[in-house]
Amino acid sequence: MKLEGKKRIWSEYQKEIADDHYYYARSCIRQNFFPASETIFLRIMQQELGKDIKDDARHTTCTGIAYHSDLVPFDTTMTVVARLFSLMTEAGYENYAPSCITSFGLYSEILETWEHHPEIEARVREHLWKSTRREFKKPKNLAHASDIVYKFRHRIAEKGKYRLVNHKTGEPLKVVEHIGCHYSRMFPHKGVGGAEYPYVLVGMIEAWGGEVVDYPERRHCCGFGFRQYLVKSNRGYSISSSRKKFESMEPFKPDMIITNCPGCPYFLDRWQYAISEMEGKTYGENGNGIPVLTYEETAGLVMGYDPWDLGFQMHQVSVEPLLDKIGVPYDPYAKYLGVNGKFIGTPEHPEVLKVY
Amino acid sequence: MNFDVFTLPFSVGLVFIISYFLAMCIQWIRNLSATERLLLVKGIFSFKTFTSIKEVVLESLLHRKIFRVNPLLGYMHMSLAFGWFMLIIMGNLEARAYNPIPIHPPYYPIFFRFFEPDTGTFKYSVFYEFLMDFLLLFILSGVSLAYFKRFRSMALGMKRTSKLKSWDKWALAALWMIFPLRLLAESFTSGIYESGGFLTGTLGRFFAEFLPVEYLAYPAWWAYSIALGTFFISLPFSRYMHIPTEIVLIFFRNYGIRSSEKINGFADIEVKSCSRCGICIDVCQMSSSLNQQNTQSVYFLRSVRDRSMTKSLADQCMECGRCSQICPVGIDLNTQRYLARRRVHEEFRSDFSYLPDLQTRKTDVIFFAGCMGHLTPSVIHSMKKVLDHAGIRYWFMDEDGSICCGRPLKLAGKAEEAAQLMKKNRAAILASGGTTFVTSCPICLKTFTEDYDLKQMRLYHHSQYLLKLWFEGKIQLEKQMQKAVYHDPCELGRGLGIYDEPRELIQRMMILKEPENTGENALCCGGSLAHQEMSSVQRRKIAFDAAAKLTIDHPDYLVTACPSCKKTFQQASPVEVKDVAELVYAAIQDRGRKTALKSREIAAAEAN
Amino acid sequence: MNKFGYTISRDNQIDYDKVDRSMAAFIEKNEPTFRICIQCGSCAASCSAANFTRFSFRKLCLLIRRGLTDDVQKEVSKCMLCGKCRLVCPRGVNTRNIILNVHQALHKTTVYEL
Amino acid sequence: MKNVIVIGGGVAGMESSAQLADMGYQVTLVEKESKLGGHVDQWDFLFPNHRPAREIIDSLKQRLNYKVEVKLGTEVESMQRNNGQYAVKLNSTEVLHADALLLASGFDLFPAQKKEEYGYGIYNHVITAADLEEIFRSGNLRKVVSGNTHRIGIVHCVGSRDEKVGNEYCSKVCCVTGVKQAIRLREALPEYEVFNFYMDLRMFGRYFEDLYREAQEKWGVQFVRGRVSEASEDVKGNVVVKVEDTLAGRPMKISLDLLILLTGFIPSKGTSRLGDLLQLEFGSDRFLKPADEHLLRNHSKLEGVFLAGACTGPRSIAETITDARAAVLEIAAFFRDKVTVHE
Repeated sequence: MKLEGKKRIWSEYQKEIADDHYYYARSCIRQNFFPASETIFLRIMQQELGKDIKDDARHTTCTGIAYHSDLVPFDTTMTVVARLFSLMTEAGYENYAPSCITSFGLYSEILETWEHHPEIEARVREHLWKSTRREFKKPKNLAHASDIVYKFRHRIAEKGKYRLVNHKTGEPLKVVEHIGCHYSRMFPHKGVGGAEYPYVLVGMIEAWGGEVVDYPERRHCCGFGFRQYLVKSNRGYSISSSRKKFESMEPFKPDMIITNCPGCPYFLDRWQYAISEMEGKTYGENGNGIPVLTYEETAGLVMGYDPWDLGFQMHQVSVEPLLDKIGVPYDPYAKYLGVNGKFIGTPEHPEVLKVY
Repeated sequence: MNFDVFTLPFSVGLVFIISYFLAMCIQWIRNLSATERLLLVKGIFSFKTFTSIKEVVLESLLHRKIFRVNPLLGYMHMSLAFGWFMLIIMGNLEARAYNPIPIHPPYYPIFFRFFEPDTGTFKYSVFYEFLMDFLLLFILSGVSLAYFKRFRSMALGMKRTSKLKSWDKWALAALWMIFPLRLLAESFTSGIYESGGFLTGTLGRFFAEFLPVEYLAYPAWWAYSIALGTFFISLPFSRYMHIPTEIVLIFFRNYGIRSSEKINGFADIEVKSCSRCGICIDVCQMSSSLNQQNTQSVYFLRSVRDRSMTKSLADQCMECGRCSQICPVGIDLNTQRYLARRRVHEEFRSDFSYLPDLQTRKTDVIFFAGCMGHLTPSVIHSMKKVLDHAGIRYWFMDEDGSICCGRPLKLAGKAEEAAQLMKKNRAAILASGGTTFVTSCPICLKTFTEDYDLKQMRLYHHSQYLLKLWFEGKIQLEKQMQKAVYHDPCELGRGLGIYDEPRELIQRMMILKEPENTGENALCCGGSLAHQEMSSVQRRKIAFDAAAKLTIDHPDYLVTACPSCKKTFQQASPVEVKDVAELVYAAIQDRGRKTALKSREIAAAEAN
Repeated sequence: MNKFGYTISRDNQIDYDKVDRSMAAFIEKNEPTFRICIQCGSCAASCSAANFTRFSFRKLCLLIRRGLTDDVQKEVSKCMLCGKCRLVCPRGVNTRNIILNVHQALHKTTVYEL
Repeated sequence: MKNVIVIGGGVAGMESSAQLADMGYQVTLVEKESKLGGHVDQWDFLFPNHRPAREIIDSLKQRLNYKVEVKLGTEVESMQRNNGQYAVKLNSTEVLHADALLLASGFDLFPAQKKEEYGYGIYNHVITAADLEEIFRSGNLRKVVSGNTHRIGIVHCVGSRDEKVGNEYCSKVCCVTGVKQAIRLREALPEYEVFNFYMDLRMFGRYFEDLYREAQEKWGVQFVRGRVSEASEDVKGNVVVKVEDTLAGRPMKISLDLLILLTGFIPSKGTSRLGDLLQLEFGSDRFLKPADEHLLRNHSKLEGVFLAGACTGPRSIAETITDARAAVLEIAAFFRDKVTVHE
């Protein structure tokens, strides 16, 4: 692998990311799957970096999941998105920062469509006006939340307590990065580093001391694929895709996986359990899985936040081995205590996959 | 009683070979099926035994067939076989005449001169002395030819002679030594006693002049005995086993026993009957055109005997039948190949469960083009037109593609697999209620005739059927002044014995010329379905050579009656290649045109 | 295993690093014309068996090349050995001998006692 | 005496210069590089007969001797037409005058890194066909293969017939180059399997089909119909390639010691620049457009400006030489007709 070659490509795919004053659009599913991620992002942005970021309770889905499942027509989607933009405009913001990759892709797609077809934009404005009497300005800057973390990755590293390094050996951790398909596949220039060698997560891993694993199935989909998972009879495709990735990364012995998409960490995390149950196979060391983290969780980890505040207890693949490697202390007995200190119950133990 | 220790090698050898041969005979008979054994029992007490004896004399002793191929070579074989045989008979008579006791030990007549060196005393002794010397000379002339052949085989008309293996070398050396040693032993003894005939006596006196013959005679007798013993003992392991085996072969064959789809005792007799004379090498086109000399029947049978058969050896044969045709022993070589292929392709499994039951149609006449026929559409077209012209109502059975007749699979040794295909075709044929089956493909016809059990139907090659139509007056043919040479397809000619009908047909349309290799000796076009390993280049070479020979007199057409031959020759022939059916169709068209012209003329004349 | 109401589907991808190439090597050795197939499909177009079933000699060659021995075994049994393909092949591939060798390769016997 | 400036010192420029000089014209050959020979000077052996490329260049150079004024390391800055003559200003500030210009500015190889998914410049064992020629010349082939997989892949149509990189045309000579290189690889590395991943094999020239057959028959080169979709590197550093075997109808994954990209032709920077300077027309493929695709293949739309070689599209060496000679004839005819007109 020649890093210079990648650097050359990265230099070709740079995007503008606003410095401050973001209008934050949360993801529909992330709050359930990895509940602490968005909270951590806001905490880091507001408390650690002192940025102005608006977390607006009024906003809705962008319809992305329904759109990609062919359930909602594009016109409807554009009108819903137009309302979200109008909320941003009303709140006095110009920099739109979605938490979800599919939303980010959809916003990019819509903005691109409007740029090439102003008549469609006009029609959508009309639809929005007719249905809600709202008007909007298009965002001046559209950056995915991971773009923003990428932008401030060095400051996080400076402020942080830990690095992605094995504290016993001093070796950098081997980190697999997985980018959501909708991040840059459709519009390579809208993602940091482009579509083939996306840099957004690589930049974080490098800044935080880890070593990136470039494995053959890096480009392959995590397996969500919307209809592949949502229709139960298709789930075989979904899990097979994830399995293909695991099989491909396994020889590299990765310590963790970092993702920037709502669906990817979920499928990469949960399918490890399903595969272990169905085939008796695990991909980490000694019967463990490979911990799958969102970039916010990783940032929180670097910052030294309490692991249970980062929501690791909600992961299927136990994160404890990773915490041990980095040297992050944790209280095993506090794992299943809620915010109020009350016991929230422990999940059933899988048959094959080791959990702690 | 006369005995000397030097006779032991001979005696041991003789006992060994007789026991071995008897054991073999028992084994062969045990490996026959019950029906075949019944044939054997019935045959022994029939006229067939006499026929067999006659054939043994003609073939095993006189080597008539080799004589036909090559007189000098025939003489060589005859002098050895017949001469030796006579030497044994006459030797016995001589011994009996001299010493009329009921039973002699077997070595006594053989070494008669040793035991009775001074024999000028009994009745006819001069006659016997002369006769025995004459026979010895006769044999020695053959042996010298054999020496000569080994070193200069071309002189005997054989371009190639079979290569030897080590047991063969032992046996050959022994055989070559036997008669010169007998000559020496008898001559030395005659030299001591001043006896002997015109050969041994003269030679004996000549040797006595300058050699200590009294010391040399005894060792010479030893050597003679050892040569005989060695020959007998190496016999079963060498090609010379063919000598006794061929006799059994002749009897069994005359009793109606044949090698068949399963290996039986007879197949083994055939294998061991091969004398490795090598005549099959020269007639093989893979030898003459491709200079390939390790696959011919002689080598093939040797591998069967040595149990070292390989796929390659079994599969490298066009099964044109030219070697069977010329084999002096009359071994059914194509069946031998088939048996070998059966074995080497034993693991080959087909699954034809996908085949549907064929659609059938009520008809009297069925026309079947065959797979190859479909690659020569002009033949099909001609047949359709001619049949229509003759007013024949027929069902073109494989108009929309066929199930293969099964012959190619069978040629690969896969009779059971082929049977699956045959079953499908047969059902459709029988369901049609037809009585006449016409095919353009000799390969198909061969298998329809032999394997399909269509006794209720008359099977025709299209050349036969077209001739029948002509005889019935349903088609008219006119003779043109063009020259045609006819190539006999292997499967049609040697395979099915159909030689005359295509010729009769052609003669009614053109001037038919016969090439040098014709009829039973016809060449193969090279397009054989039986050869599984030949490359296209090799095929083309055979086709070019064959076509060149066929067209040496520059005919206008090279006519054949097989789609595979036609297709193969098309790439190689300097003159246009036609199927008989195409000629017939052209003739009909031509006649039609002339008739139309004539009627137009008449009409014009009438109008005027 | 179907534990959750779905199964992990096997990859349709040919993993060339894992397939068994021995049959291709065996056939190349015994029938060198196997190498020169240009996948034109004349054989399949003229095939007698293909009138009745999905059989393609062209594809068979490819399956051998790609080491998909199980598929080869399934397919090869359909051939009737009629030899039309041999006559139409523009490259002179000895089709029938390839079929015979496939059977040989499947069983790996080389010297026979009769 | 008539004056011709030939721009570009590759095969087309050298051949036409020599021919023009033989015909008695005064010829100046301008080449931006410090030596003559163009791309061909980089190649090792040529298709279809494995002849050393050196021979071609040496022979062409020999014919230039003393008859043509060669200006190396020289670029054209501007061209002006005055009174039927072209004033050509060079970067050396020298100004030349010519009665006719012959553009023989050729092609560049498609920059392989633009096909990001093949990882040229990123993966250690992904090289271009041009790199391979250099490796052949240096004799270091064994050093660039790891021996892990004993397999080498050659990808056809890199930067050709590919809308995604904006080149929809066929570069014509890559197919046979791929076959030639496959044979050379098998010769040099007999224990390696060589795979050609192609979309169509276009063996258009004489003996090319023979070469293709030789590659299959003698060298056992494998041809897989399918465009490589992506390359990556596995844990051992092998190149892992994904391709659909379109004839089997199955995707395929294969790891290789070395992946060779047959990069296509694009108009050279010089060709584009000269075209712009003279305001010539370009075809949809961005190569220079001749005045007539059939009858005036060496004429530009400007009087006195002629075209030869790969500046009007991908060409083999033999075709380039033929084209250069054709251009010379056109120039001669142009001078002859001009004389007649003036009289």
